[in-house]
Amino acid sequence: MAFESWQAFIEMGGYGFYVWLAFGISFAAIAVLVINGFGARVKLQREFIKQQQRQQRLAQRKKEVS
Amino acid sequence: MSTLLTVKQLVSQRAGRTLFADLSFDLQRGDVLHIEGVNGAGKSTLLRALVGLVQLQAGDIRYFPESALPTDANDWRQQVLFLGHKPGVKAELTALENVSLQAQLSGVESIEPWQLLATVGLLGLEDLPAGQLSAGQQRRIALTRLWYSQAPLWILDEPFTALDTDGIELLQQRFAEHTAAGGAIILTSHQPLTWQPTRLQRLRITGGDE
Amino acid sequence: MNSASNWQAFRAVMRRDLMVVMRRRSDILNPLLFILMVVSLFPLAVGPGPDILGRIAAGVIWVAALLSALLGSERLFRDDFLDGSLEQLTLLPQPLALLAAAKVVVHWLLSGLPLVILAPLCALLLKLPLQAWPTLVATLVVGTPILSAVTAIGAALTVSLGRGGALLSLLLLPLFIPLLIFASGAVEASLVGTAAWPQVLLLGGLSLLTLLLAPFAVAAAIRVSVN
Amino acid sequence: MWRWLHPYAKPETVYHLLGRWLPWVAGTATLMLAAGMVWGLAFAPADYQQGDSYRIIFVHVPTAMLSMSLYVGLALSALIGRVWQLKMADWALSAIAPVGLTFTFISLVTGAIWGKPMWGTWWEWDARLTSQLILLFLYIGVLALYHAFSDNRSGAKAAGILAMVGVINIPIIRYSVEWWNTLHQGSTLTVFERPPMANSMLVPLLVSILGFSLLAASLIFQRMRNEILRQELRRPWVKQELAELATQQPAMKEQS
Repeated sequence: MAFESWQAFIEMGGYGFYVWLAFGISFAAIAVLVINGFGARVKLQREFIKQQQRQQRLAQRKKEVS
Repeated sequence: MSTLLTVKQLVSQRAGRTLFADLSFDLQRGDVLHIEGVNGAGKSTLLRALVGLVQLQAGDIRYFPESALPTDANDWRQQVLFLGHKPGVKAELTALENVSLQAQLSGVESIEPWQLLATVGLLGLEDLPAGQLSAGQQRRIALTRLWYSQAPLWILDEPFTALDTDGIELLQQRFAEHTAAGGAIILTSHQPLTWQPTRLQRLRITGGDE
Repeated sequence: MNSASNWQAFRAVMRRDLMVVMRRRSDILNPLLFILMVVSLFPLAVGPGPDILGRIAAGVIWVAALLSALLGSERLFRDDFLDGSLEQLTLLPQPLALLAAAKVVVHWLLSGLPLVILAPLCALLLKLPLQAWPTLVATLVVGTPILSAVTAIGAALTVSLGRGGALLSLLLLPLFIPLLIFASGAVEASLVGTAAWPQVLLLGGLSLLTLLLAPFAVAAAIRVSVN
Repeated sequence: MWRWLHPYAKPETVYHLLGRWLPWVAGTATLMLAAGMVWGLAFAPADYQQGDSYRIIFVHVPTAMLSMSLYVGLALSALIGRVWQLKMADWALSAIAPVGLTFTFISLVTGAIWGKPMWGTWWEWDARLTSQLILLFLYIGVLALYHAFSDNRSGAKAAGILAMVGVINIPIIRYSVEWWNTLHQGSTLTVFERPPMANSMLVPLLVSILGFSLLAASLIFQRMRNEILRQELRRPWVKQELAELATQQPAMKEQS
């Protein structure tokens, strides 16, 4: 352990603001990337459902015509 | 070697939609293949795929299948003439310049541009910039290629678009000459042909239906 | 079958492009006027003192050149794409990279070369000390071909999109950074009295490399765009 | 002329393969990252010159390294896609690019933050930071081009060509920026070029590098799976896959 107390750990020898800012931004950016990846999947599912509905409408129209 | 082209089991999907699947046909010398289908059925895609402008999902396209020589890409490109929707006519250049530059690009040196323009009925408009001509007249400039091209296979996407009845008549006469001389034509058209080719094949693309 | 040799097709493409642009002279003139105006904005913005102007002159001229290259680049393939000439080019038996090279050469003749001729005037306006003029012209001579070739890649990639403008700058400007650095570095070297030829030579090498490789990238990009 | 445009690798197989690997890779990545970060932040000794501010190195260096190699990977997959007509390689582009962009962004921002206590300014035109900034521009260009196409396939191909052009340019850019930096006598503080490190710092750094690499891999796997689904949306197996997922989340279904 390089630090004697929690307080010292947070302070980082006076550089606490910079160190924690750097780490904070880094992991926030990664979190955004991960969430975005899951979001894309959800969007795909929505698209898929829409597509199915479109197909159903098309099939229904065909039935009506014939 | 009378077979110009064989096509086997072409599959095309665009934007997740199946345009056609398992499409196969042969084309002999003297054949006319009329491709029919509603808007968006994939007619243009098919023609563009035949000349390699579009990559299809699967299938085999073979020019001169009976030829013993290995036919590399440059070989077939000289044997095929493709005219798409867009005429490829430069609006800034005159009709005359367009015709002679087009011929130079296709490697034909000995043409009579005046003669060609007279043939397609553009006499008197030779030195006007093509941009000032109507769509049908621009189309006629592009179509002059059919009068000097030595390619046996013509692939024409909607050749009759914007042409008047005289123009359509003229073009069909040229088609008849070409097929009589042992050439073959693949074309798409919404209008029925008024001319009856001796060997006409029809291909209907339904498109979209799975 | 009489098909054109590669050289004939190359010349035919060049002739057609030259003729087309000659009918639209404003397309050549406007980017040059643009450079002239950008250059004359700087004395107004930072003051006409020769010490400041002389120091930033090379940089300003080069930045203006980059921007003007972007300005005209959209038209490089746009008309050919819209009227169908581009797809006819891809169907010719000749290698597409060669025909693309012909278009790049024409583009350089009508945008790069006038820039070289215009350079002394810009240098004059910006009070660039006389000893740096030859270097400035030399960097423009060897640097503008890079500009034309790389611009052609970007223009070919975005030609089918219809709204290339801002996107094109986004793609191309990072690629121009080495050019900018070495060219203005060379002029600066001759300003402080050290040898500028290493940078000019380096630029020449880069220029050759770019001219050799870019046509293939342009050809590949055209094939994607006409798809 | 003849050509057989057959799929070399079946997307379905790759999709399921990636799905099987993903939890393991992501799990290991989390463990390694946690270990690397805790070790680097709390256990590694302070630097005798820079004190504790140097601890930013444990994110800055791994992300900077990966941002470069991911761009090379991007260009490589584009090259493979072109040469062997492998559509899967084309798709990989859209999976790699956002990850590379994020890593470049992180390395740039952490570099700037690290620079503040060292140089006294948030931005210094230091050679390394400048190169990183240009790399960010290159990534933005590739992604912007990809998204500008309405057809994903053309977009991937076009962006691939741009990535290949960019990767040839990267060494030239690096060299030019370094030359420019020495020419202008810019920042001489060699924050980023450090003397050989003591093992007590080097080992946690290596652990972090490994952790970030695995993180990049799992992010790419996740995005690649999405991309396969998007490209193959009409295939029966995708329909089955998505239908299963839709029934697992009934709330989703009502929403749309």
